[in-house]
Amino acid sequence: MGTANPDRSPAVAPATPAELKRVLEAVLLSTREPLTLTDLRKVFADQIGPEVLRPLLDELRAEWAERPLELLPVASGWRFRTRAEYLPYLERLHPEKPPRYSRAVLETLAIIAYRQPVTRGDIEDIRGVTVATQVIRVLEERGWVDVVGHRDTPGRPALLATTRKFLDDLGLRSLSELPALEQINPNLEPADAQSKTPSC
Amino acid sequence: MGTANPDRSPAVAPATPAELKRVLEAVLLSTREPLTLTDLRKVFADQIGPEVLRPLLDELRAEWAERPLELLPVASGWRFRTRAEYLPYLERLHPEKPPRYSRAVLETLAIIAYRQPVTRGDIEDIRGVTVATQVIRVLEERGWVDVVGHRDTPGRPALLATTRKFLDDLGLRSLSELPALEQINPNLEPADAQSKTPSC
Amino acid sequence: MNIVNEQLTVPPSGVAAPPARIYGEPLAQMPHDLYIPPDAMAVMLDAFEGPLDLLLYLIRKANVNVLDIPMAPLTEQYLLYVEAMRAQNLELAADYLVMAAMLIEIKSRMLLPRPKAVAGDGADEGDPRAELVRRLIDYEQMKLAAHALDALPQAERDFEWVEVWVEKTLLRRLPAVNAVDLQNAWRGILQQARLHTRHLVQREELSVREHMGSILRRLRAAGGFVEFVDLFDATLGAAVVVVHFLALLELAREHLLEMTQVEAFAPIYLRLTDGYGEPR
Repeated sequence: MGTANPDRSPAVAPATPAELKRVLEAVLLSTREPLTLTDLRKVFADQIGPEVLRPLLDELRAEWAERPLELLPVASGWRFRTRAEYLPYLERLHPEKPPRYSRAVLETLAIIAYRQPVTRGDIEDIRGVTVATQVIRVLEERGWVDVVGHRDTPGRPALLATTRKFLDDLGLRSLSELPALEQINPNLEPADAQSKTPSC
Repeated sequence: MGTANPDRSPAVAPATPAELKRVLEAVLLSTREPLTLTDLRKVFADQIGPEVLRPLLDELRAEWAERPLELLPVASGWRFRTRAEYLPYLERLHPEKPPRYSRAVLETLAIIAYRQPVTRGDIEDIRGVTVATQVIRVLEERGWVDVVGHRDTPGRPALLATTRKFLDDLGLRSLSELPALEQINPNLEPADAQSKTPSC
Repeated sequence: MNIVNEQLTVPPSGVAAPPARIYGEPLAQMPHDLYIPPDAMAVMLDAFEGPLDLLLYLIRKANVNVLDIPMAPLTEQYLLYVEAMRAQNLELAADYLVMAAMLIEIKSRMLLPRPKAVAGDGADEGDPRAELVRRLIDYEQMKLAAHALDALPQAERDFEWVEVWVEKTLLRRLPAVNAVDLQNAWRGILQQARLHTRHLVQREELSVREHMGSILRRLRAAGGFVEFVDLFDATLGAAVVVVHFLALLELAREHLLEMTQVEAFAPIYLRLTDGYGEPR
């Protein structure tokens, strides 16, 4: 009894690429979560393949290039976001300050992001100070960090790693898109000053 | 803080109407609540008056006329809404349990389908209970049942039959594709008991 | 007490050390002098993320090569800071004291004659500062990475995810029905009414009933009056025509339509008995 409910499913999928694109646009603008290609195929009852959807997403992204939103592929899928330049206007509506993290939180996050999976002990070794429970909790509550296992050492400390939401919230598709680590020049001074400052 | 934190308080408002419109669009697309003209003035630090904003909102609305969202002035302000025609696609992402017809509606429909054309009196005879007007109306509004004539008896009761849409919606090419009822008859009672219980 | 600074700053030229390039953070406003008013120390404690951070600050400020740290002045300067901190906040000083002990140990090992490199092992692994240097570089890398992360556009802080209002009630959700539902409904009726055999309906009969409906609709659409031959479409095949004819007879039997013929071989006309037609 296949097409038993046409009122809710008028057509499995629109006929033309232009209409398909409009549906993609409507769906991507209207959902809370990023949508994967699998989700988007579901929108068309699995009748439209990724080889059709992928180029349409790219076209849609290009169509929005000059507009106030951007369509972004993040770790968990495709999603529209407001371009950063419009935030100041939005903030006038909601003047509460966005969360700013302390250096302790940011450094802990960086260590987890770049060295994951790490234990709290690892983080303390690198930072040279005790890591307050509160610092980890802030990151866990934001949904950016979670426990992915336990190291098989005495005490079985929890191994921390970043989540998909962390990537999503920073607009990244994968960890490989994190900013490259600075290669620390052991010679700390500016190049021109170097000759003048022999070591003692 | 480089690219990430663009200047938090840029110009109070953009200089051109086109840019003003883009800001309105960004703000209206990014907020969950309807925005009043007062809200929208706040976006521009109260430097742009309603006599400028109103026409821009109308222009914005016109720009979206052919697109999958519509900009609506609702009681509490302006807001974008996904057009109804895209809801079936969205629904495929998060399917909800479809509602069910009551037993009265289903039995009435079954009688009309199998015994058509029938009058309401016929249906009441078969079901043994009065058929509420509401029940017939539900089926008529769905476009599944209509009046095909009147029986030439006192009161000239309407004769009901199923429609083409009924067949389409159930995925049937003709009524003869409905399950034949003699197939279910043996199920009503154990086969061995059948001979002992002639019809009443 | 500039002497301390000058001991570390190389060369001790009297030229003010370049402002510490501590990533434009509050550290830039750090007093250049080590004699810090006690209340300013509390601010400093917040400014440093730990002993490694403090060491990096001192090294940066002195503008020396991290691979060749002058241990004596560094340790001395570090201890001055720690002493000041200790007066203010014993608890926090614990991490710093561990580092102080490490610095003193390195310094004393530096005073000992360096063991000759073992044959076949030319590496300078004997440098007691190696481990400290590794940690400083590791930490600084993560400190910079933290900055880079913070510079990325961040959801809620730098942009909003878009989620347009969806009014679900715009979609009229109609119940789904399929043929099996109807069959079950019929079964229910039968069970209730015990109409076991009287209401047997067969496929052939259903076909007739379908045609009955379509003939009635046809008549109504035609204003209640149609010529007999117009009702039949021979191209549909004999079986359909026969069913159609049976439907016609059944309708006549149920007095739903009348067939009239003025005389033999004259056209036969069908008329709805209820007199309703469209248009009326």
